[in-house]
Amino acid sequence: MQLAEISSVSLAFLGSGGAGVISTGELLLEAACKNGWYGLLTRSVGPQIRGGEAAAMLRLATQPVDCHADRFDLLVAVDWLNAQRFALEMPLGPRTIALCDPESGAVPEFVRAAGVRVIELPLKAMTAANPEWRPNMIALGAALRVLGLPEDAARAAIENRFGDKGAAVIVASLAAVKGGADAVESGVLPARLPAPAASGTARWRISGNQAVGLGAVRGGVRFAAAYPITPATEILEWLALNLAKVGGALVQAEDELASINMIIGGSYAGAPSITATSGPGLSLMVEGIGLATAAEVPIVVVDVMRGGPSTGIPTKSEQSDLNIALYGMHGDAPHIVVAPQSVSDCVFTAQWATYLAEAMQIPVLLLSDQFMGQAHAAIDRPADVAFVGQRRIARDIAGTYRRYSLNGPNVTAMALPGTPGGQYTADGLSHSERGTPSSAASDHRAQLDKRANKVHEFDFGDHWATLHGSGEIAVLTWGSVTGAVLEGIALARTDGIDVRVIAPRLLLPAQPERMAAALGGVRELIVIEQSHGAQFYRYLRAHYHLPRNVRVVNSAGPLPLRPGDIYRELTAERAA
Amino acid sequence: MQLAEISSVSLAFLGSGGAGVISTGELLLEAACKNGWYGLLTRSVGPQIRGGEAAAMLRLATQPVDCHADRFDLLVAVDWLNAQRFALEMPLGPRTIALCDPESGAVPEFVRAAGVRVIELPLKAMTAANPEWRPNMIALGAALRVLGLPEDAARAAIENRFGDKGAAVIVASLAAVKGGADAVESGVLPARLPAPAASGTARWRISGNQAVGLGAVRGGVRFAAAYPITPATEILEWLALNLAKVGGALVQAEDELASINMIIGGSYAGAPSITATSGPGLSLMVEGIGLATAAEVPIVVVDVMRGGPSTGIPTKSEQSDLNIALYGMHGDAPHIVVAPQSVSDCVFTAQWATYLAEAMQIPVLLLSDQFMGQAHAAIDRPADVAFVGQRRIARDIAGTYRRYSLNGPNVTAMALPGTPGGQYTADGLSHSERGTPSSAASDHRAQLDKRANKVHEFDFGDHWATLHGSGEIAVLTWGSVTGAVLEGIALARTDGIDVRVIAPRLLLPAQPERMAAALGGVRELIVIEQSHGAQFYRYLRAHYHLPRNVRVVNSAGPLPLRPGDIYRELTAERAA
Amino acid sequence: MSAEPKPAYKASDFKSDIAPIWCPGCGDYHVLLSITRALAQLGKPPEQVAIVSGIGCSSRIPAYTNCYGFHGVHGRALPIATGLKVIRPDQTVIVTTGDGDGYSIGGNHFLHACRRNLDLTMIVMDNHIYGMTKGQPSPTTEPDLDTALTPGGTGLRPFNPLVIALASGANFVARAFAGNIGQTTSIIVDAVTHPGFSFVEILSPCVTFRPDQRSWKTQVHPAPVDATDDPARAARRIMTDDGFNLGVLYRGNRQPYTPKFGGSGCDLSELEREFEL
Amino acid sequence: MSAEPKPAYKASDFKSDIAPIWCPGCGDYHVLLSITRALAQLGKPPEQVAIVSGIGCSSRIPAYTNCYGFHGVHGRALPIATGLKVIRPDQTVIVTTGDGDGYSIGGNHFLHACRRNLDLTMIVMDNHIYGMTKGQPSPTTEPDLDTALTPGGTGLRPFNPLVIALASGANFVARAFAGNIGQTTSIIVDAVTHPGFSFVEILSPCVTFRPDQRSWKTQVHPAPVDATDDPARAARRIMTDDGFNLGVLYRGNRQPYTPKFGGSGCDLSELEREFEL
Ligand SMILES: Cc1ncc(C[n+]2csc(CCOP(=O)(O)OP(=O)(O)O)c2C)c(N)n1
Ligand SMILES: Cc1ncc(C[n+]2csc(CCOP(=O)(O)OP(=O)(O)O)c2C)c(N)n1
Ligand code: SF4
Ligand code: SF4
Ligand SMILES: [Mg+2]
Ligand SMILES: [Mg+2]
Repeated sequence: MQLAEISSVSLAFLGSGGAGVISTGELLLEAACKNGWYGLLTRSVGPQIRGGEAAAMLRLATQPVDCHADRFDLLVAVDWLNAQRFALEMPLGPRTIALCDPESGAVPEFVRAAGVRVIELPLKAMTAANPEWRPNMIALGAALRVLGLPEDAARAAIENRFGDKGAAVIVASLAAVKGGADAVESGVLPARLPAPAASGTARWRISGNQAVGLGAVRGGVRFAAAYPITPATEILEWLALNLAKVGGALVQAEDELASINMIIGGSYAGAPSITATSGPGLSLMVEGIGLATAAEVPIVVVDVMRGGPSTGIPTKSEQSDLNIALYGMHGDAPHIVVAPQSVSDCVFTAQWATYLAEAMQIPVLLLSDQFMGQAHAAIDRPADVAFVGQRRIARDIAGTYRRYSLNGPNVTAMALPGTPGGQYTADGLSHSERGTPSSAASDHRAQLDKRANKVHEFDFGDHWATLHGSGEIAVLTWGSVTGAVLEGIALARTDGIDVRVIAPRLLLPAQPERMAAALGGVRELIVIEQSHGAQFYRYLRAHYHLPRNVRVVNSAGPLPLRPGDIYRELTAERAA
Repeated sequence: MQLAEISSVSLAFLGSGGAGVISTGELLLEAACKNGWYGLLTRSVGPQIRGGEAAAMLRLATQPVDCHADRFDLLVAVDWLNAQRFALEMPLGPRTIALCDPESGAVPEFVRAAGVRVIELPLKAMTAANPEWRPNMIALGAALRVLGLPEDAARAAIENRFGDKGAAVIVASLAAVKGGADAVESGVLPARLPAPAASGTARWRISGNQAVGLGAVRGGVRFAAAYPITPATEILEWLALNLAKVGGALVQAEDELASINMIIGGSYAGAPSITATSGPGLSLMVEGIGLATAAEVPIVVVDVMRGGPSTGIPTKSEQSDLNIALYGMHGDAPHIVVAPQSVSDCVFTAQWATYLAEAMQIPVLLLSDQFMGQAHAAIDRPADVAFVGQRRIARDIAGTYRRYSLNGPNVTAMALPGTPGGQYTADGLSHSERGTPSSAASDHRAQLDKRANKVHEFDFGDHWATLHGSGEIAVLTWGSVTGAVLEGIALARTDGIDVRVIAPRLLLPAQPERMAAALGGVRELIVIEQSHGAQFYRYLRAHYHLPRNVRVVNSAGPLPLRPGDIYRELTAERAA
Repeated sequence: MSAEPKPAYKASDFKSDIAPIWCPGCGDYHVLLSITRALAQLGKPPEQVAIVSGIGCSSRIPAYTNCYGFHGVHGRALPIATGLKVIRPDQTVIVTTGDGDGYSIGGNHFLHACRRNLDLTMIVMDNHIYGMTKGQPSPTTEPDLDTALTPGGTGLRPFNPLVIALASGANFVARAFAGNIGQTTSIIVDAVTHPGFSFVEILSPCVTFRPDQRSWKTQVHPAPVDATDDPARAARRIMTDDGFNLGVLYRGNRQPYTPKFGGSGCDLSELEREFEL
Repeated sequence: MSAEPKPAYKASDFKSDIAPIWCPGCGDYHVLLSITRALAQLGKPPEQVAIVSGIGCSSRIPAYTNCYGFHGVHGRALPIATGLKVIRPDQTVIVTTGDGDGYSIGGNHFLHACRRNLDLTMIVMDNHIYGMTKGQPSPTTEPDLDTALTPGGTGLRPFNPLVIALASGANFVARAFAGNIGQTTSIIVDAVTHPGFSFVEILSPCVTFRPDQRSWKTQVHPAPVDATDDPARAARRIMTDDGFNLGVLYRGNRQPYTPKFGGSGCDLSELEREFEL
């Protein structure tokens, strides 16, 4: 089994805190990307805030990649301090090459056990000889050479990054890169990246969290309220800087109870509004989300999922907030749940989420996760799409204004403060058409119907899911796991196994007719997700008719699923 | 169709605020009950805090009753002010008798439209003649006579209630009751309550909310933290008074975030602990519940459900917090969800909930609702059961203490503060056996397994559900709707339709094997619940294999389901 | 069009057609009247005023006015008002809340709204009780009040919201009594006019659960000294007064917070530059 | 058994074997040392002490001690400590938190814990920043600190936790500096010993996100006057000091709150009486 279809190489830089391996990874991604390749970079660090061990894990490819590969081809260790803790995150094999300096400590057990071929890179000696060379720059040069990239590929990236540190730093860095390249032989790596094909679109380097911010602004968001939390903070930080540029604003809140209610206020006042958080913060927001449902105030709430329950593992990915996103509100509280499937898809899905919120005057939850949120990817510029929030606004109001009118479309025109004659009180109590509190069964049921129907009537179109292939075996998956699944079935196809993939981007409301069509002719279903409790599987059972023959692969975080895991599930299925 | 099986009469007292109709209802319930009958009393009031219209709705019977009947037999109006707003809550028919004073306003439309037989009760004239008679006492007397109860039946109840107001009040009240009785004829009512059969057990008058408090204390609860909310406050108020009597304590918290965390602290310190709230408060508690799951701290959280979403209808019942109770926590957070089925069952279920929490060191959510929580019922004293919280405690600790040990039973011994050698830090972060924060996949997955397995291994026994009958048609229902369902199928049986009822008291963890056995041979399934979003039905689909032929009767609040509604569904089913 | 000297609005222009559900005699009727009178005096049309509340008897106010309103969830009126005001600085935004909604569950937002100092007015109808849920103690309840939830009393010292407001940075602090409609109206006008976060505590009796508060009308009296602009002095005065001093007690001169808006804004494509390689 | 004059415990008896994950040079190392030294001086065995925290770098403290501990969720340390102390008044209960955990998300519990005045000690490691989430402003951050979340600064006046503590009813208020281990230790001993709710604000530099705080060690100085028992005076002093006065600033004499327990309690059947007819 070979990764031939993807033509990618995978490598990791390892080192202790301060060794600068993360920047090395970023520089390499930028370099490869500027030279026409695509790629993905994720980071792993120890529990320390600063100064602990760190790893930059990269995959470079001739086409976009949304997940890591099954094995690393190259490991470059600036030192081995506490590297053992990355053992599970870093699958290695006999075809892996490790570049390291024997003077920087013994090769850790997991590297040796994998049968990795160790090649010496005399970092200590080189920096002793050239005190202005930094070991991570030497490592970068060595990696470029081993991968077969010209060391000059990194020049622009280095100039860009160290521009404000002065010419001397740039010169020293370039020299170190050259030194590193010259210290190793090319051709040691069995895998090799073919020259990139030219792409018609501009190439971007972006993280999933930045992509969510950009998509939201494209969709019309102009107000955000923020309470920081790992791994969602970068969305808020991106919005803080960029909303101001487009005439919007971000306010830091005292807690998540405040942030959710601030965006309800901002949206009531007329601005498409967003907040971003992770599981613990979402827990504190569910009361506010229910209020937005009842008062029909559009908002977008992003949850970048991390390991749970409770504080869990803040820096690692999991898909275990599905339940709370789908069902976490008290009472019958219709809302929308969407989930992007890759860094690139974060742009589209966040834009679409904003559009949906505004179109239906409803809260939309967007479920991203730590894996794609904090990954940096080199991608094609995401296409411009027409989804821009267009709220039904009441303008020239004559007669009694009925905010929650039952005469006409279920999405009713909203008066914005300042509009004469449109004064009404938005309310979380059961209410009449005018918004006046009412405990009458008739009002209660009519407004429950209105809120449910506006969602069920809406045509969500083809974006509801990614559909791929047409085999009798289907995989149902969602979110960032989709990337690995698509690669896994590509591998299986080389074995002649034809597998269909259905990955809903729209989780709520369920789309039973579309799903039935997508599942037509499926004999065996494999549900693949990253939660301990098989939350996605239970959700599918609750809302869809599934084939009789279902297998569930529910693997808790924090380790990501890889294409080979999927491939093994598919071939095991066949063998069984 | 007759309510022959139940032998009950239903009546309502109506009046404006201050008219005292609620006390009239309470006195009548007490009187009937002291004389050997069973009964149920619910109240309905306008939105005003004080001074609005009010109704006391009673059903008196020769056996325990858990729901209202389909029609009222008797309506006693002290006045008709705004009575129209009770129209939907008060089904009337041509066999209904209304006692009222033509001088107190016109008979409202809904009463006239139902063809009710109106009988005059000259309240104004009588109070004019006897200024010390209160109209509601006259009404009580009239009701006693019409129902065929001796007016002396109320003597003890009146003496009990007005004891501290002095002898004159008692004398006047008894005179007014006598006057009221004499003002109407007995025998006007087509239905009549047979004399009660003697019961072996003591008779209690208790509300569902009081019953939850009592059950919890029986189960061992000794600490509560409280933030008031309708319709749960009475649980907290009962506990405030009574915990102190049994060596426990209640603390009023500043909000629900505090109350949930206070009981986590109290339970960590060793006291079985509880809080009670309703939907909006539960929304604020989900983060804390997740912490209790992760840190394995036993707690009981009662949610007395009201109309939702958001602030909804605080004073009316609904079963729409099922979703948040089952799925409202972020991450994979195993916990227990139980639901009592009647006022009497509240005692058992709250006691069992405490036992389960302590046995598994886990949060237990108890879902009651406004209907049974605020209903007053005359019942047999609930049986003593052996379920008393017994936590596994670490006592003589030698060597390293492992709070979350993976060697041995999944429920691990908990050290209480003060125990030498047992010091550990409880943590909501993913952790090792000792409780030390860890982001290692192995620790994360091992502890997720531990927490899931301790629940799945537990034997919940026969209390998991109420099972009744054996027909090929089955009704699946839950909570306070169960009472109406059981009566509805009793009605259907008189038509020769044999229907099975399965009402799970344990909602989480699901019990697939027990459910499969309970559903054996079922050809048609009717799911009956009080939520707009069919939350129970979706839950059943997610967790159980249901027969192909399923019909869902999901009726949102605030109107309760009545036996006749169920009967009609069953007979419609047959006709179809 | 023509500049008229006489007021353009009457109090009734700010009253909605919805009948309040309050108990007869509740202090909140007077507060509603004072608010509508103050708004008439302020002279902005009703659609340029937004009133935001949480949950409680006092929080029912928005729908009884003819302004834009938001009756949010319990304790969260201030964050909603914050979002509203940030997006629509042209609106007059008033928060109407109670001692439970504003000081107990909403205490954190109270602290931080004072500190944030947006140009908002917060009016608290303080009746030292949770009225809506039928009589549980609030943070301002006396320690010995016997209630079903706290038999024999809480044993806790009531807290002093005016001092908290000052300590947290409110820019205007006043105390009023619901029954003094004239004074309350003018304090509200003053509070709304004063820049930054204005805090008005109104003693508003709950006749149903605190019938003893009927005596408040004999206990209140005007503050013996004028407002100061020294928060330390104001705090000291309030900490040592009898709790019934009425009037404006502090009038600060901190600049109100105005969030940084980017004006009309650049083209979206400019945001994309950072991603391009 | 035999009454020994010399201390029964060393600071190391209160230290666990878990290595802190703090950055080298973080002020919290010193706070941990001061706490363990203070506990040794207080002389109760480790199992009779419970340390409760929320989430943040500072909130990591419990597991680094050898006491009972609870590392709860963000902002909720005080309620957990409240439940614990109510049930186990025999335990010494200390809350260790940060300026984000204690004053931002946890602000409401801070207010109400001061007011409730249980016999607890709250230690806040204030570094004017959210350390754990990598450098966002907290309520005590200076208005002009440029951060990614607040480019150009928040524009908000930092709030004064000591004044809030006083205004809300804390019974003991002190300020310490992490680097002064001796003084900090004795303040903690004093705080734990003083009845009721004791509040200790410790300036604890975040070397990573606030390297400028390295200068704190030259700025701090002993408070020029002794502690007062007059909260109004203490508030005024603190409102006008430079923020670097160290020492015990207020020592109140309110009775600590003790919840009403029913002693060993009656038979359960007594509770049933009210239901019997
Ligand atoms: C989250 C939540 N918790 C509790 C409640 C119940 N509740 C409604 S109003 C109220 C207290 C209101 O007190 P206050 O603000 O003083 O208003 P008042 O009725 O006295 O004017 C409470 C506890 C709620 N609606 N939501
Ligand atoms: C509900 C919730 N919101 C946000 C977070 C993220 N978070 C963790 S620690 C922290 C701030 C901690 O600041 P502080 O208390 O000052 O601690 P420091 O790290 O500075 O010592 C935040 C926002 C969280 N864990 N939970
Ligand atoms: S309960 Fe009290 S606060 Fe509420 S309306 Fe009645 S008098 Fe007013
Ligand atoms: S980030 Fe700051 S507060 Fe956190 S450990 Fe490092 S220095 Fe200490
Ligand atoms: Mg109040
Ligand atoms: Mg901090």
